[in-house]
Amino acid sequence: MSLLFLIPLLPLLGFAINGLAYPKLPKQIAGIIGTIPPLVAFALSLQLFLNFDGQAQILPIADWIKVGSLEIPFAFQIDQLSILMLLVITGVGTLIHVYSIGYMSHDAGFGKFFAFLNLFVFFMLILVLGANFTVLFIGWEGVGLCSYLLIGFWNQKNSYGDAARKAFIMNRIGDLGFLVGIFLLIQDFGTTDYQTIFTAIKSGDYTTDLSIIAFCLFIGAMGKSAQIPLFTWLPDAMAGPTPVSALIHAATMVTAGIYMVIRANALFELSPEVLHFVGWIGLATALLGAAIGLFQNDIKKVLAYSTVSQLGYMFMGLGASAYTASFFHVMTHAFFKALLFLGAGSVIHAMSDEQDIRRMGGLKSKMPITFITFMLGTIAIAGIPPFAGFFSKDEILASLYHHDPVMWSLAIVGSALTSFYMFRVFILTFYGEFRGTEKQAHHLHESPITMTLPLIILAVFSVGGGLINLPHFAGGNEFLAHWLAPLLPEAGAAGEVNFLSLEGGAPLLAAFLPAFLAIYVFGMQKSVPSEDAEISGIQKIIYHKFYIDELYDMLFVKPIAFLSNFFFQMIDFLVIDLFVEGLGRFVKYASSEFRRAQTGNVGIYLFCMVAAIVVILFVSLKSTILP
Amino acid sequence: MYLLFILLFPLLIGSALLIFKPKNAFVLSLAASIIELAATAFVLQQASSNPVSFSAPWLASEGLYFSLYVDGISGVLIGLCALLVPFIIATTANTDRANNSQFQGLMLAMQTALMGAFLAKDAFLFYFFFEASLLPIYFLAAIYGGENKNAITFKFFVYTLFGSLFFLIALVYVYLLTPGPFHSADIEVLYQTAKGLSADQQGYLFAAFFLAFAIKMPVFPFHTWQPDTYTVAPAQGTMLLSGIMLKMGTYGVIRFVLPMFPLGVATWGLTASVLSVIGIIYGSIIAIQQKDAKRLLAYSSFAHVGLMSAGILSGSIEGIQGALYQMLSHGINIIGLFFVIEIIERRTKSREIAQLGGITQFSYPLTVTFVILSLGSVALPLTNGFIGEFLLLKSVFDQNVTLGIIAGITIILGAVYTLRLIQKSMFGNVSRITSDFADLTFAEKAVLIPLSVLVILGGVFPSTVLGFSEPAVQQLIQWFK
Amino acid sequence: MQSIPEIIRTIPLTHYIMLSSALFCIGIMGVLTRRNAIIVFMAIELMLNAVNLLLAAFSSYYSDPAGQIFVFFIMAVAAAEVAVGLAIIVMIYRNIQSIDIGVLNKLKN
Amino acid sequence: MNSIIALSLLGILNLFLGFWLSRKTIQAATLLFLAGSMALTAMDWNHEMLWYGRMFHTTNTSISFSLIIQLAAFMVVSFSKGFGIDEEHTHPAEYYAILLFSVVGAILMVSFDHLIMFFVGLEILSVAMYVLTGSDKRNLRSNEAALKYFLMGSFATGILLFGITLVYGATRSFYLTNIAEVIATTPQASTPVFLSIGVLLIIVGFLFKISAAPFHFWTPDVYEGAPTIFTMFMSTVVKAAGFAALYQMLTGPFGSLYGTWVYPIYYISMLTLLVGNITAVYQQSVKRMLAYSSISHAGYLLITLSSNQASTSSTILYYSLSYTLATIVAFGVVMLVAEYQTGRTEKPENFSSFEGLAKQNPGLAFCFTISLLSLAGIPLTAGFWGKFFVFSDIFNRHVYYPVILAIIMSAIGVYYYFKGIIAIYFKEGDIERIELPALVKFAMWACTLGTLLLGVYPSIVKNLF
Repeated sequence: MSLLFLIPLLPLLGFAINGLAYPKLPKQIAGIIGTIPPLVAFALSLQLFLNFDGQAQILPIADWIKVGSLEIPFAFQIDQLSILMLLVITGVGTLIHVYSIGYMSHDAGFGKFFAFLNLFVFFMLILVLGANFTVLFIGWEGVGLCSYLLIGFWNQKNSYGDAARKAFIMNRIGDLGFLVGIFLLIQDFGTTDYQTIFTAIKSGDYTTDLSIIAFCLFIGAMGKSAQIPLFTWLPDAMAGPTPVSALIHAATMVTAGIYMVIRANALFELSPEVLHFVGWIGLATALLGAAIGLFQNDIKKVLAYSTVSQLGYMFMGLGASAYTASFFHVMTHAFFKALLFLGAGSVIHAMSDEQDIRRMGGLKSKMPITFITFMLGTIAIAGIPPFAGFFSKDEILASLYHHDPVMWSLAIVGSALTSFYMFRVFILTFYGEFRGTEKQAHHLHESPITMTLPLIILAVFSVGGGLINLPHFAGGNEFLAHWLAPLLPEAGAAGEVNFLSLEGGAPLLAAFLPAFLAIYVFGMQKSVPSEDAEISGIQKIIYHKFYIDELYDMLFVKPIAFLSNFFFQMIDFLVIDLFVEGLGRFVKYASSEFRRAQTGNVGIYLFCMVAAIVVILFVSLKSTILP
Repeated sequence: MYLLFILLFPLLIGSALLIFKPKNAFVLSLAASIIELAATAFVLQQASSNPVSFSAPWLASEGLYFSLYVDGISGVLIGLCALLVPFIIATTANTDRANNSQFQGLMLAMQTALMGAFLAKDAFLFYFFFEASLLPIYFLAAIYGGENKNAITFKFFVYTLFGSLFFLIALVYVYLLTPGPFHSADIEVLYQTAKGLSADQQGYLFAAFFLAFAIKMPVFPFHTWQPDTYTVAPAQGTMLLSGIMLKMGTYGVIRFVLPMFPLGVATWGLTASVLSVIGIIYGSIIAIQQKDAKRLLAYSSFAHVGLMSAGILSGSIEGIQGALYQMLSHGINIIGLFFVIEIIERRTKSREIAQLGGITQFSYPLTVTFVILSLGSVALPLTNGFIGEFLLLKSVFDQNVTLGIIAGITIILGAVYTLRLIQKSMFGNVSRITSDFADLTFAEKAVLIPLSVLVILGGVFPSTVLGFSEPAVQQLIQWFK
Repeated sequence: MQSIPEIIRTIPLTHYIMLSSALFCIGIMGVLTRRNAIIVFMAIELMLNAVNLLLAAFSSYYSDPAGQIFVFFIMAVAAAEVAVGLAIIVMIYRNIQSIDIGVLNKLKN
Repeated sequence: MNSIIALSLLGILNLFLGFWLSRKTIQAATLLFLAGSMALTAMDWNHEMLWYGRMFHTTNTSISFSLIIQLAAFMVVSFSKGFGIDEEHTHPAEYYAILLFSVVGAILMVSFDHLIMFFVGLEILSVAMYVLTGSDKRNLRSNEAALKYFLMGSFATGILLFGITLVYGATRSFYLTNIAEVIATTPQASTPVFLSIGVLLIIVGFLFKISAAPFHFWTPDVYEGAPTIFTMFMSTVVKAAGFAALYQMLTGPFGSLYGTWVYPIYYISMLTLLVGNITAVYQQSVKRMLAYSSISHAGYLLITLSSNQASTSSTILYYSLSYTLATIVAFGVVMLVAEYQTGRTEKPENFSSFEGLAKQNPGLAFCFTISLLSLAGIPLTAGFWGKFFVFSDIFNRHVYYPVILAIIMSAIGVYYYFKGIIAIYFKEGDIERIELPALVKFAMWACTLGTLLLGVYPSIVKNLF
């Protein structure tokens, strides 16, 4: 346990070294310095995992904020949930660090990149280790910062910078909700410690309406996990280097929202209407993401939207209070989505930064490893048994089936879409003949070992990840469920699934049929998506993401800009300041009037004196003279 | 006795500089300010155990005493003042102002005035320094300022003076109610006396006091002097104004308004905090579209101070503690940011955000420090800004949910304008005027790097300061709870 | 009251007050209406004489010499004033060949 | 009180010295005389007594007033250079003598206990002033000023005298003490109407002397027309004496008539503040601006007078002292700069001719700034405390409107005083170094440092009373 504090500390050190020595340090050393910390952290977490006695532990590190009755310590909490998150973060993190050594080798900002990655890992670990909502909030905002830094990593391009700012600001909107939630918690419980709060909730001594708190916290989750309406930043976030997309915008950060909800399940369980809301938001997001994903031609954009929709699934699971299922999906998704991104990265690397699948094709011969791993990833995400994705998604669907059939059926549609567009991308990228330029053609090559190795490892997990929570019918023992049980309410776990029933069959069909369709359309027919110009009708609207960005621009960005100028030029200068200046002007004017009295003529002066005397005498004597 | 030293020492050196005009003014003033810092640190170390005080008859026939003291509250502020001035002086290194003995002398004189205001235990002594501090800063701004400086600095002078005159008469009013034959203006006596006043008396007095401080801070709608003045003043003047001087306003509210007029706060406090919150949003929104970087920072400072005053007016311990901490953080962050702009202006001769860009390619250290300072000012956790804003927002939220949420929007808008500033200046394509941007000199690093470190330390170890001020604040709250 | 001479006692004090007040007001009117410096000055002298008369009256009624002593002082001082005043007027006449107070309005806002 | 005799004799002596000695030596001699008389005056400190057949009454208050007056005269004399346009045609000895005589008059005014003495003192002062105002014989402005001052002054004297007479008629005495007790003893009903008429007329006479609105019209013109050195004298000595006398009158014999005279004073004080400050904003000539500022300061003093507190005397004293110090420096700088600028610009006394003064003459600029700040009542200077005492006096009466007005007015005051500061520091101009005689330098710095000292540590004076 004593080594626990090393887990976040090491990445921080890596960040410090790489960050301070950035321009000078040679790349190889920087790469190693950057990769060691997550690796060691992973080892430590593993050791933590292996000899964990099932007892949640609080480790106070130091006092942080201490004002009056309010005490917010730096404290870490070790329990089943955080340990698993540790493993995912450090594990996937390590792989992606390794991958980045190869991927970023040509980049000038190599050292800086690793510094940022380490910083991200640090904050992510703080997020999951924190023993109270405020420490969680540190990580919460910290990962936001890192995603900002990494999205805008190639900072010469203004569009990238805009994407980065968009991400940060949208997260901030969510964070405000989260902060309000924290304030409410403090108001009610006088603290933000998990244990105090949850025990209080369980024992039922609270005064305020918990659902408001839960709702505020969920707003934070919306921002962080890119749910409607705060999801538009995630696709833009693909501006960052691909490893970043894999680590931050697929595997870890975006799942923070789910982590938080699971962490606070005691709270959410007691506010069912919020849970309901969560479920529907998740569903809407899942469908929207999947729909948009159908027609995207940028390989990373497709993956981004699929991430959005997968996150939607996780929230749906939470909505059905199938916490285990959601968390299961978090983990498997971490594997296969990271895999897919890294594969895409490897493709992009080979295509010398070409991302449009219409320019690709026939890569399977040129880069076999990437091809195979990517295929496995695709199958996994499509939910085809017995791959990881199948089990996790199936659990969510199963729980939905019992929770709310309407949701369930819509979710099935979503998963059908998913499987379609994933295979579309897969086929268009690796089959058919090459559609790129000559230059790209003879530049094509398989990626170096540093990149392929992580692909292979992740591929293994994507295939076998299902074992973590293998259901009984598949001969498993639902390890995850048992592991997490102490933290979770006794939820009606999905019973035995009968593959011949609707409940069991529909998901399978939804996985297989679209896949075949995609293979037919793009594989056999060799049809290629049309150029942007030719896109039209409903497809065009979807292709342009339902014009949601434009909508937000019109609703928020433009009005605020206008307001800003209006306040500045109108209110400040024409109203307030004019009044202030006006006073001065008035005095000047009065003065120029007053001075006229000074005519320089003695006669008038004397007259004024006499008049004044008369007035004085009259006023002060009228009482005595006049009766 | 130490207090007398830390009060008068800068003035001593400053006037020496003004009179004898030595060649190496920079070294002298920097040394002086550092000695001052050391002495202050010593005093604070003493004050951490129990308040240090000094008193001598000043105008005994009127019951006015030259009495100074350092408790948890004033300690934070003299600490701030003593800490920032060396940095501010250091920012003049290698410029034509470095050995300009007049400039340096005025800055040191300013430090004495500020120290005095924070140290004063006698209300009139406070007023005395409160006003006196206007003179050096006025001359700094009006001699070394930018275009149209006369009108702007003059407006600033008259405006603030006008406000503080109301403070003066209100003060005289309370002072004359203190037990005679020799009245007293000792803060505690004033607390006692003011408690006895009727609600509407307190209302008027609250208005008069708050007006003065509101203009100083400034609070909406008394702010129109501020952006102009910040923009036109020389960088160091702006740092003094925004880093330390506006804290006299917030300090005044904590020290006088809250404990003296609880009933007044009860009646008018909400109105005042609404104004402050309006200021937060108003300032942030204006900052979003600013073209001049300095003016943008001016408005951001306006927004931040609005949150402070709202938090203070909530009267809760979190509010006051948060305000104290935020004064410290804001001082550090804002002078750092102003210095960054100053550096850019020195090299490119321009503050037009639109004309800048790509600076990070020429100066990595500048970018890093700038980003850290900005993060501090957008209150990212583990930076000093977060502690203050967290406590302040909480206090406002506890006082009034709606206000709290509206005030909370600042964390969004703050990110909007700050990130815009970073993006347009540091990142993006290199522009014509940034194409030959020179990296930071040693002196510039020597200012920016320590400040950035302070930003982080402040975010990680707030308890040192909070613990220092806690007892005094508790005591203060006893006066009006 | 014995010491007050018969002749004075026949006229009540109020008459003296009335008279001198009238004189005084005439003086004021003169000051206000005339533009010639000399005349204005004479009017002022008239005011002083009104004062003198009143003082004399009071002092004789109260049989208190102080009033009459005051009269002498006033006369003496008035003489001094006349000297200075005439000097000033002459000086001005030398410079602008006029003593019309209306002409003198170089000094004004 | 022996100082009046001493000064009179010395003045005459001065006239004779004029035949043999040069101006500088006479100036030195005059300073010496004044110093001596100040010593004589100071000797009576804490010996409250009556002089010369109970006609004078020296108290610490009166003594300190006469000290202030002589101090002012001392400074004025040390500022004095040539009189009028050219040295050789003017006879400095006479002017110095007249100055001494007028000082005697002023001292009479502050320590009289008998109305005749008061009248005599007032007239000595006034007649001397008429002469000095017109002393620049060939200058039309000076002539005009002299005539205006003379006509209006003697008119005011007439009114004052009438008032005195009426009071005499009502109380049968010229002794303040007797008047006081007569008024105090006789019941309101049986006091003749013309008593209060008399009182009011006397007050009007005073208000003229201290140039309170609407009796202030002479002030700007006379101040502007008169040679600056004498303007300096007028604005300090005459004002101080006037206020001292007025205070003595109102609180001594007429103390029990408070109800009669307080309202006129109260309203007139506000009117004076208004007129003085507002009109000053417009002025282009520094000298004229200072004239209006002296009017507005009269307003502040009247406020404290109307409050009639125990502390009023010390307030008036402190205020007069701070005002005197500041005004002397201000007019002194105006004099020097105007002298330098005559011939260079057509309006040597305007703000425009002060532009860029600080470049070559930092010392001069500094003193000027301090004096203006003190007049504006900014902390660190004596003026601030003056205002502070005024406010606390009036507050003690629980009267607030004049204070509000005074506050606003002093903010306006800052506006016009800073016009000067802005001109000398922040405007471009080409004024070379102005060489100052040692005495002038001494007087200027003495006043400036005095102002600062009083500003930082007011109790050294305030605690005297």
